[in-house]
Amino acid sequence: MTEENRKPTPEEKAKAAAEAMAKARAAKEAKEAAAQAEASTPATESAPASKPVSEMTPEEKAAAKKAAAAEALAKAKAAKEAAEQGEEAGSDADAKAKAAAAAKAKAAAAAAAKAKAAREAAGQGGDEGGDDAKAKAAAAAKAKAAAAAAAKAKAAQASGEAGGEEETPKAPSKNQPYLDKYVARLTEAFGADVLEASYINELSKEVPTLVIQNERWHDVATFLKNDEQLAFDYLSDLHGVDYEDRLEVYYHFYSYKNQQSVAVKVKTGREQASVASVMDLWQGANWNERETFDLLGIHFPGHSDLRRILLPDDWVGYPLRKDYVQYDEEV
Amino acid sequence: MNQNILTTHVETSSDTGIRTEEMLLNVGPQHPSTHGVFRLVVKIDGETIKEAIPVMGYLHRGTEKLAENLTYTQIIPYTDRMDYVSGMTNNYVLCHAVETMMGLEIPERAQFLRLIAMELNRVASHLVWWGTFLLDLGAMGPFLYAFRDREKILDLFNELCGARMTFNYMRIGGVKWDAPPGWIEKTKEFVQYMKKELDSYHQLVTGNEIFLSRIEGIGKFDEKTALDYSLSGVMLRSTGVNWDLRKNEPYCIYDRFEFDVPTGTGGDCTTRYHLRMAEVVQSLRILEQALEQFPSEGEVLGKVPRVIRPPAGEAYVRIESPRGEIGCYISSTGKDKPWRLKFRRPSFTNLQILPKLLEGQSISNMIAILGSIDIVLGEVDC
Amino acid sequence: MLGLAKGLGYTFKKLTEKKVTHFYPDVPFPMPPRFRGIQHFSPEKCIVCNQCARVCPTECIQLTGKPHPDPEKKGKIIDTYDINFEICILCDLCTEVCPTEAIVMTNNFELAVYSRDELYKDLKWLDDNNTNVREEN
Amino acid sequence: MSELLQQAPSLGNTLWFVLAAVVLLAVLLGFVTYAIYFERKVIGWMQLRIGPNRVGPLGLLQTVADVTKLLIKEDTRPKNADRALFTLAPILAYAPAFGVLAVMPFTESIQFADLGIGLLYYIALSGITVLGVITAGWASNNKYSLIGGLRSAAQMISYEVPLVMSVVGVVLLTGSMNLREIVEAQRDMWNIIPQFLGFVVFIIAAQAELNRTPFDLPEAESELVSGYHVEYSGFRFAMFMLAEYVYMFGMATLITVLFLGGWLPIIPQLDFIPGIIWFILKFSAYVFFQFWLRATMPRMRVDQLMSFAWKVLLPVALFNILLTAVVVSYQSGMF
Repeated sequence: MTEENRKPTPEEKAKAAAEAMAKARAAKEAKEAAAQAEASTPATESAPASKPVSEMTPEEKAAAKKAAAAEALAKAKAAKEAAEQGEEAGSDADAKAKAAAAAKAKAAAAAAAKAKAAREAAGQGGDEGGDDAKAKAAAAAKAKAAAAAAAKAKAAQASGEAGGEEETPKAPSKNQPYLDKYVARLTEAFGADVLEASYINELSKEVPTLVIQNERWHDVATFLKNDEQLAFDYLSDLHGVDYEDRLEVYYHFYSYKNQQSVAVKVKTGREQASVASVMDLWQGANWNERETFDLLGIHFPGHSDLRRILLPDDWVGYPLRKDYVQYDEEV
Repeated sequence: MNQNILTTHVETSSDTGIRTEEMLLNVGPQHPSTHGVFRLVVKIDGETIKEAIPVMGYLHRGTEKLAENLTYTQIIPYTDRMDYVSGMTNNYVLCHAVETMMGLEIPERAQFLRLIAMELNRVASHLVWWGTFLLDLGAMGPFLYAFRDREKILDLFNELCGARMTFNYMRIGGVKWDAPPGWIEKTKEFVQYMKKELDSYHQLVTGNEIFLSRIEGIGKFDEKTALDYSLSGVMLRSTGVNWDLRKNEPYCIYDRFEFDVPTGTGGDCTTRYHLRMAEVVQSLRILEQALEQFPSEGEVLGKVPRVIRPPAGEAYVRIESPRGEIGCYISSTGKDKPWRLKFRRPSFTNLQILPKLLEGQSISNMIAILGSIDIVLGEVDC
Repeated sequence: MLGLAKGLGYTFKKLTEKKVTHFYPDVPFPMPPRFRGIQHFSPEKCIVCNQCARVCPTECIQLTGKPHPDPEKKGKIIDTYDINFEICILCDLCTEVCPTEAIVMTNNFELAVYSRDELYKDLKWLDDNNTNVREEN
Repeated sequence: MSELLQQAPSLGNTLWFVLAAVVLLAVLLGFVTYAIYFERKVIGWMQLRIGPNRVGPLGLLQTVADVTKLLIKEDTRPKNADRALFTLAPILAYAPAFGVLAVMPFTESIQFADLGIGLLYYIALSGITVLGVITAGWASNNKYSLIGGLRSAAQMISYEVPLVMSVVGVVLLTGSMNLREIVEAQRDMWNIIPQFLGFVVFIIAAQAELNRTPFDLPEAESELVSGYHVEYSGFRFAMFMLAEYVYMFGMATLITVLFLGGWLPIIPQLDFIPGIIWFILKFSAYVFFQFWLRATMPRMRVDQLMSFAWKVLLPVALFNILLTAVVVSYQSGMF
């Protein structure tokens, strides 16, 4: 499940590359079909249930626009990565396998990745592919089952899928009920589409993780703090991450009342990156937001004093962005 | 930097016709009591602070950016330099994050060594705080007594890992060195020595009326404010929140030892002073037990892959450093280098409340309040 | 007033207590065996595997190898080996990865010089720095 | 020596005056040099250090080296400082500190001027020092200096009141303001016993007058970096330093004379030891006490300092006067 967070980057990039190369038409079609199918499904909650669809969620919001943007964004990179990326992407028929392969290809060194990708992409019947396929099949089945159902099924699916990665389905996490509760509360208050995804982050001490729609983040944050059952009164951490195709702000909240924590992620585009400030809710967000603005260039509308904090005011660029080029190499 | 956002107010009293003017005072970055290169622009009316704006970043080294091009093992020496007064906890939080992601088993002996090192470091850190806090308040002696005893801890570290402050002691999956022969005994002796010394510290300072009257009721805030400002560690506990990650979210092997979490309710500098002193006692208590139960043999480095590659994904862990809650966020792509590494630094977060606390205080209180927050600029600026 | 008197009593007692000052430059400072000081490098042990240069967090090690002069033998021998002590943080990682213990730590730590250029130490200097070599590595 | 003052001025006795002043200055400089040395040594020992030990045997020449360094240093002056006042301030601070020593009786014979109102003269003159401090603080055109100067003004003026009030008891007991007579009146009992309350008030107020721990607010290095003399360097800084220690010399002398029986031995049987030794012993005890305080005490806060002066010290001093007056009246048979 954790791969989900990482996936869109290479996936979309790969997609763009594929388009540029005009090799992965099949993949793209599959994806668009999926997106359409999803869009037409009334219960969008099913979206995050299966991996590829969950990737589509942001796209679903503005499928065409985003795809175009991603394409444009990736074009420059596509040029240099076209050869390998396109090759792998093109060889994929299944959208999901393509995503997985591309992610892994991206992650590993070029040669190793190529081999791996080839093996995985080609050998669906191979050992790894077999497991993958199994997990995927299970996921897909569950996704279908959950299409009409609400958050619970989806969450179970999420953990089931996480378990799938470890090759054996695992018992639900001890934090699963909490996640269910959060999702239920949020869905109740804001409707289903406010959550872009929700899952248990197995790597991070099984912390329930929610991905919240950017536009409604401030309302959700207010709710997270003030709702009796959630009552997240403490902001432990706030920072941004650059995933090349998007920026994410990561929040780690803790509720001293309920002794429970939650991780929240809000995504934003790289151009005019902006996430609503939560400084009015948690004063502790003040400097963290300034730091995020300083190093990643994410704007926080609503922040009372948003200016650079660690770097000098006349600094050029945002150093923690992956495409940051030092203004003055000599220094 | 942005001094123009503070404007001073000139006014002529209607009664006396005397013209009064507010004044901007630039405290730092080179000031004896800012504990490093920290700067405060304060607007003062006489000696009363109307507004304070902290300016930092003079020690910013871009650790998080550097880390993106370093392997996990290579990052460890950099963490020593963040909170240089308490390097062991920084070492640990990074290793802990990576180990959590990889699901590594840490050998028993390594766990003990880590815990002992961290607790010794906590004592050392609180000693530095005690000394510098009193130095800020004008007493020179305690600083030297504290440093004499801290020196003993640093010598122990020097024997353990070959460095006094930049330890680079912990590794993913364990620690670099086993305890040298006789080290455990020496540490036991130190713990007994420190217990006695602590009493004499109280004799020297804790009863001093001048000292007590200076910090009484200064820098006061309540529980709600503390949570709102994301305060942690002693800053949080001084308002009555009984919260210590060692107890509440046990990591390492803290759940095996008996210790109390000192909690106060005053929320002022006095409470924080007493809490830190009490924490030293608790640390010594943990150390005593840990040294007693120290396993006689065993590996100190677990089975780890030759190249550390946490699975793709992200993790955020937090532990209790002497200054509060230190967190480490790793976003990994499955490579041997982190995609994004972020430290949640307690000094940085705790410092946020400073402008609020300073309002209406005098310059002398400013020093006391800043001292009681216990910041390390290497960590604030990261 | 009692507190003040207690404090005065404490400092007065300290007046005659044993002093802790170490006469450092006159009396050398003994470092424990594990101390991480300036590295000693023995060229004959080096197999030019480049691991130390790669693991160095600050990239302060630069080395080049040359083919073995004896054509019978395979592999390389070390040609130049420089450590820039302006940026070396003595973190011990180079000695940790070295498979042949060609680079080891010593207990020497006095590096003060009058010019930054002198902080670039070359193979010969590092080879000659062979006192107080650390046993455990 | 005071009979010189009665003579008609001539070349001879003018030379005598100058020579005596130079000798006193030399003694003072020697005192300052070694007061600083011992201050550092004593505080060092108390803090488990060994203090200065590099320059000369046992570090005895440390202060000499420090002063030499100060004298050959560049004399800097802030660009926008008030030139005239900036130059004047160290002199203003130093001259009265030196001037008060004229009336100090060190022994029965060593005294420069035997003024009938010696005590009043001392107090009047020492009040001028604060002018130098304020001037320095203002003329430096530095905010820290200014705050230091203002703190100093408030502190010194406030503490002057209890200081004066506390010695009134002594004057009442003796019936004279002549310092020599005050000492002679202590033959039977040192003033510290009947005037203990006055002594305590005096010691505290003197500490504040001297700007020393725990009342070193005007130069609090951890708050105001160095207070009023932050912009001074080289020779001018040395003047302030000198003034501070000479003033300490003066205060130590005064306290010895007023409360500790001057050159009188501790019991009459020890009369064979020369008076000057007794004087030096008592004097040193007080100076040591100052170092001791400095090694132990934290600094007070401005508001506490002021309220302490007006709400505690002044009432206590007034009560002391009342008490002494009652006792003196009783003894003289008024009741």
